[in-house]
Amino acid sequence: MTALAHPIGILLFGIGGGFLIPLLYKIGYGWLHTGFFAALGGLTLTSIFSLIAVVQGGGEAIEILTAGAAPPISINLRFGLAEGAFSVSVNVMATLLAVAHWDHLKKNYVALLLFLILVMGINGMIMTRDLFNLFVFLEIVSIGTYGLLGLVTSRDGIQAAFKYVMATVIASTLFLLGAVLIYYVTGHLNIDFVIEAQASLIGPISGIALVMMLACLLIELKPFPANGWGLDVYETVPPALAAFLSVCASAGMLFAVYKLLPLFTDYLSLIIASTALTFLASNLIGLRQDKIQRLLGYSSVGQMALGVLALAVLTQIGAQQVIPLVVFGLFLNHLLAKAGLFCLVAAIGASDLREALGLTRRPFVAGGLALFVVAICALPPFPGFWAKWELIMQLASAERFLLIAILLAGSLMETTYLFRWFIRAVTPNPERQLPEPKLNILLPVLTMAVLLIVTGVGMAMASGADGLLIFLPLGVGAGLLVVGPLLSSRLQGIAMLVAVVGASQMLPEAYGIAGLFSHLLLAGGLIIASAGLAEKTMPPLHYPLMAVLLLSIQSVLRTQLGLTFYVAWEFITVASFFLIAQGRNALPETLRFMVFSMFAAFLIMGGYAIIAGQTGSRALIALTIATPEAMVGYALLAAGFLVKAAAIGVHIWLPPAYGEAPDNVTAILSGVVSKVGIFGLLMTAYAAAQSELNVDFTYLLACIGMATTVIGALLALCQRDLKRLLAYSSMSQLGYIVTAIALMSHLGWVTALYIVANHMMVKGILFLAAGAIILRTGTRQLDEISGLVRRMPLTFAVVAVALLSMSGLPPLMGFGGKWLLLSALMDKGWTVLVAGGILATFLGLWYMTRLLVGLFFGPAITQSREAPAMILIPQVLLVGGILVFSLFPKLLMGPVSDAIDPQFAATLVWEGQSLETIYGIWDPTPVMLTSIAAAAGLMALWWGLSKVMGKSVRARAALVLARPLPQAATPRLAQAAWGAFVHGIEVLADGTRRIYTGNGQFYVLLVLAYFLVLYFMSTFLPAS
Amino acid sequence: MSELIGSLFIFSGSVFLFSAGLGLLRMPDAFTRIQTGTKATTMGATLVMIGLAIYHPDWIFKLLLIIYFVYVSNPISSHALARSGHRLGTPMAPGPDALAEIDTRSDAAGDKL
Amino acid sequence: MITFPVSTVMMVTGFGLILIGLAAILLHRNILRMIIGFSLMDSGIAIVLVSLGYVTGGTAPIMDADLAVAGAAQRVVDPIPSALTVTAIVIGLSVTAVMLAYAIRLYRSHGTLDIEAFRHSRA
Amino acid sequence: MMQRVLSVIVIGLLAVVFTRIVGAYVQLDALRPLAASYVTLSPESLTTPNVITGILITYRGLDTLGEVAVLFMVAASLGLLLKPLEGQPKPPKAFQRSDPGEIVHSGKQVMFPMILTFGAYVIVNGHLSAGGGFQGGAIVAAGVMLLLIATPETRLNTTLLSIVESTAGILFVLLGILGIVLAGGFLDPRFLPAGELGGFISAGAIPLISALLGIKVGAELSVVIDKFRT
Repeated sequence: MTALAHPIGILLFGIGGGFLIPLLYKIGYGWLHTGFFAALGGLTLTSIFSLIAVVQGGGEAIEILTAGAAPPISINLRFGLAEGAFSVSVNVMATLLAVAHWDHLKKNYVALLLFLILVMGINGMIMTRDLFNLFVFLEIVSIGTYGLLGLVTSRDGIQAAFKYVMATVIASTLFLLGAVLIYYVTGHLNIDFVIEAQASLIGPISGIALVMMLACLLIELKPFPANGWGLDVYETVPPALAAFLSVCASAGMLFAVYKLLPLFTDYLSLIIASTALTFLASNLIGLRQDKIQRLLGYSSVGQMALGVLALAVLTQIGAQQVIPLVVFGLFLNHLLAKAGLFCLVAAIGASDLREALGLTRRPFVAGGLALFVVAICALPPFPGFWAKWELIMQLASAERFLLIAILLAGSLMETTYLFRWFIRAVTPNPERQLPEPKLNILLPVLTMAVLLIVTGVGMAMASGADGLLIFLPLGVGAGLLVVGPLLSSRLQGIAMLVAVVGASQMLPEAYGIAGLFSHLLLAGGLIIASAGLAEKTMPPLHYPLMAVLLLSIQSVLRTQLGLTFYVAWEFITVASFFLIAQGRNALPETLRFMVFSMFAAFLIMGGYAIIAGQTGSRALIALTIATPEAMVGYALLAAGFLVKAAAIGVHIWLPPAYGEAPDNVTAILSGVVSKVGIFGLLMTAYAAAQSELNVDFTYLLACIGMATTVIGALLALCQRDLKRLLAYSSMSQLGYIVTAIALMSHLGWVTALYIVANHMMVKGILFLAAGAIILRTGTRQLDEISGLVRRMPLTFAVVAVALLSMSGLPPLMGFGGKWLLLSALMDKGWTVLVAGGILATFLGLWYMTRLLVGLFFGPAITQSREAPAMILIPQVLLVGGILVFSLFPKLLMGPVSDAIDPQFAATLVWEGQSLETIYGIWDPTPVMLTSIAAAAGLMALWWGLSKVMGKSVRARAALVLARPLPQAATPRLAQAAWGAFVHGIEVLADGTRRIYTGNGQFYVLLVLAYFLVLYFMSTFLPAS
Repeated sequence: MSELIGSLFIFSGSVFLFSAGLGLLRMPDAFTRIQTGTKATTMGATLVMIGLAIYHPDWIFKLLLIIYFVYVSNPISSHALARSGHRLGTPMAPGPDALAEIDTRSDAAGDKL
Repeated sequence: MITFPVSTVMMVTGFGLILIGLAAILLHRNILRMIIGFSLMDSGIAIVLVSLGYVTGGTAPIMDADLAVAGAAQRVVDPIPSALTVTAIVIGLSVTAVMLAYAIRLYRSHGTLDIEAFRHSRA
Repeated sequence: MMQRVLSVIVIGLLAVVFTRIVGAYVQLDALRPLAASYVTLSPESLTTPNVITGILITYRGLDTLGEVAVLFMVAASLGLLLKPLEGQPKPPKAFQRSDPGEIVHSGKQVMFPMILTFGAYVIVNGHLSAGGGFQGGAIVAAGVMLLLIATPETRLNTTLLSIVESTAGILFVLLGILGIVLAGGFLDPRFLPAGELGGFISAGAIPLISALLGIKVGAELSVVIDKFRT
């Protein structure tokens, strides 16, 4: 074991094994295959044991001298923590990929020896401390790659391989020249001695030499635009080989950059510029790529560029202490997830992104795909997330805002194309035959997935997350997923409810506004989610995801840390995505939801990072101590939450998502999840009010909110589809809340919270009722449903109460909310908005009447019966809630009023149950009683009239009311604007990718030009 | 004195070598190029060796060996090149083809094989 | 007066060869000619390498009757670039061999050696 | 056309870069300390008069090992690369072997033994004078090439050659490991008697390694040449 722990063994196993392979081949296949895996395993184990030895030795590097002489006389190798981490990652991954790639590798013994020596070469690149030796190992890697590319026999593959050879030969020639020129200048080839002699690295020769070496390493990492040759190879080789090149071979190059970085301190800006361009451009082009492997190639190129970018920029801003977390995190994430994706491509034999695969028939593969896609998009809990989070935070404190923007824009594009692929892959297609996945591919994939999760949790601990509690939602979800198959669907539902209640007790208690939200949303969420019990069989993922969703919401509301807030926020996004995706026709609509959600998340992350960077604290409370310079941060936060609240202009994700999600999921989304965005907005406003900011965008915010309300109501009037109507109604109601928050006054915020509670219950009821109606009638077109009042009287009753409350008519909760809002607006003197509010109320009344009358009155043209009890019970509970809060508004208003910081002059005075403002007194009891009487009178009148006038007239009246507004009433400006934007992006991407002409000679030209551009740009850089 | 003579030899050798390079550029087809590449370089190399021998009389044995090598390898290699070039039907500059007759015979023989 | 040390002449030759090689790579469409270009480039690099190690008046770093160990350090050229050159040449040769093999492979599968014909995968 | 113009510009700019190098280059007047220490260390510590061989085989032995690996990979991968593709027709007739003729044949009779002898000489004298395993190996392979041209019907025993090259490689690695066990570290050749400077049997394991390299390189290059015949 101690002998194994000497890292020289890595080289010996590799090269000795390589030399042995031909002999073993002569003996027999059994020997050959055993020998190959013995050597590869020995190499991997040696690196693992060596790393353990290093760790046990307190992190001190093992120095390996050769030839019995000390450096600089002889070449030495070093195996420290960094080397060990990379070496182990590469070797483990190489072993996994060798298994996954076995079908190809075993065809020819030559491939086995090439693979072994290639892996050894990568380790050599990682360990060596000599420039020229680095070149030799670089060549070993290159030539091994050339040989392995010989396994490809397709015409395209041979072409691509030749281009690859040409480009990399030019690159390594540059390195050779550079290394020897460095020797000429310094008299040393040993990296440590060259770094020591850095002071003598002045003058044109050293400048050229350094840029030559830098250009070589960057070119090997495939920078835009000099990377067509690499992409062609990714596209045409077997997926597992592509994975090997993308992750293992690139790892050696990445580490070489890391190793030589002290030499490149003058060129950090160049590195940053080039890698940022690469990251942005490759993800941009990825948007227009339909070939899966090439797409993954673009993603790989982008990820490696991101790694180098992080390395360079963290060095430049002097944040070297986080380099291990960020760079190694990004690298690990890319290593495991990208290799996993390539292996899955091999398992399903897909090549065209647009092809629907019906992957849900292979749940394991689909699950793996989901996991890896989520990981590459740098979503928690995977290593990439923690790395990217820390990177953004560091960039923000160094005020590198442009880089943050580039990073987030690139990530958003990457999310877009990867999720698009995922969505296409799980789209049902019974005609597509799916191959039975092979065990030798699935096992490595499983290992990668497990490693990804394990390392993700490890990185979370390293990056300052507040304990494992951050993973509580996922843990509960995973637990439910595991026990799920043992239980019936309804038992699963009950288990979920119990688990959520239990687990939420483990989270820290929240106080103030957050506490109110927390209780409200937990109760509401549980009630609405319990409607799922009505269904005998739920999709297997439903309850686990629901648990993740509900618990993540609690996590968001109860945490004090920005990191935890954001992590839970992302959990909500991902869980919502998968929940929506289970709707029957939801898949095509989910992409928009995901992209807008991620867009919102990135705005929030950027805004938070700016404020955190400015205040130097990462607790959420730091938001309240920011100074006016952090204004942009607040604006970004507000913008992010507005996107989630579906404000006008960025609302276009909401209707399709709400419309196509499974019915009870829509109820949760509209009733509960949308409130989390509102909570964020409220907290932002609250923090901004407390900090010394001159908040001058409140009127704008209020206008946005009111516009959302009015236009949402108008759009609702245009709908023929029941759920879409309710979706637009949600949007409209959220607009009220935004307006209320924008008031930035005590009264406004009390109002906001009041409407939040009202809307949660109302929309919960309405979407559940809609679900029940759709279930019973089998249609969701308003034209096709009428006269349900007799078939579904209970549903009618609860819907009537909900609509009444939402409409803002007395006596129910909604009236209180609207009354307060209009009062507060008047208070501010925003009369235009008051007018808007009245208009919106009118429009709201119109569509709600239409809904009620259209659905429940008129001739019964569809057969149906009363909704299942399990859907009705939650609705009744919610109605109870509405009634209680209507009769005793103080139950809610009191705590709300107290929770909001008393820094605002209190304009609300309570006397018994009645509420006094400067405008007057709202005493609910008499109002309620009169209203109920009036309503009962109207009902009786309607009933009587219908008895008298007969069915035909009633039907006509119902039809008139139920007719939707023509589409022309609301031109689809937002749709058109976003469409034009996307089109513009696509045109840009298409233009950019025209650089990939496929001509190998042109690629060589680009490689040379890349060096020249780097060099001539470097001559303009100030020397340190 | 011996240095001057030696230098003269080397110089004239390099003139031959230069003419060989010129011939490669100027000659019309592959065969004539092979021809200049052989004859002129052989001569050039010989002269250079002689010049060196005058400079360093003690190297004579080694230089003789080298000249021998050149004399054997140069003609053989150019012969082999020209022969296979002819067989592959490498285009020839316009003019009489002395091998045309032999060629048909060897082709026939080749077919038999 | 401008002097041209022998190593400068060599270096210019070497860089000249590299440029000629690159010109062949970039301007010829026939991949065999491009490979010749790569080969020329390798030769140029080897010459540049050796010239960088030249020391004024130096001789080969091999001890024999004419070069005693004592004081040899003052009379020899730098041995390191020469050693590196050996390695570089071998690697260059290896790369040329691989490229030629690919050329044969391309010819077999496409029946042409024109680089323009090998543009199947793009964008 | 655009591409050609760009190519010319790129070459021109590279010429500018190279000119800058040449312009800044100053011929060295004395060895730098590291190089000077090799010049003294090689004869004294390794008893190897040929400093370059000393560096190649010992101090930069890791490079040499890598280089051997590169050649080994190339020789092996040519088999993979030159294997006829599935469904491809046989190469056209013009490429089939033909008799090289009387002249070449006789030339081979004279030259082949001489070349091999010379190759062997260069290999085993690597530690004493200009030469060494790589150079000698290449000469041997040149002889083999002549043989193959002169008598195309010759079939090289590639199985034997591949066993030879593998064995030589493994022995090289084993000698390196012996260096760890018996001397100062990996690839340290000083576990065999040093002998006298300039003696044929001297310089520790260097001649042995050199010979192994020669055999290996000769075998590998022969295989490479043979592969290209197919």
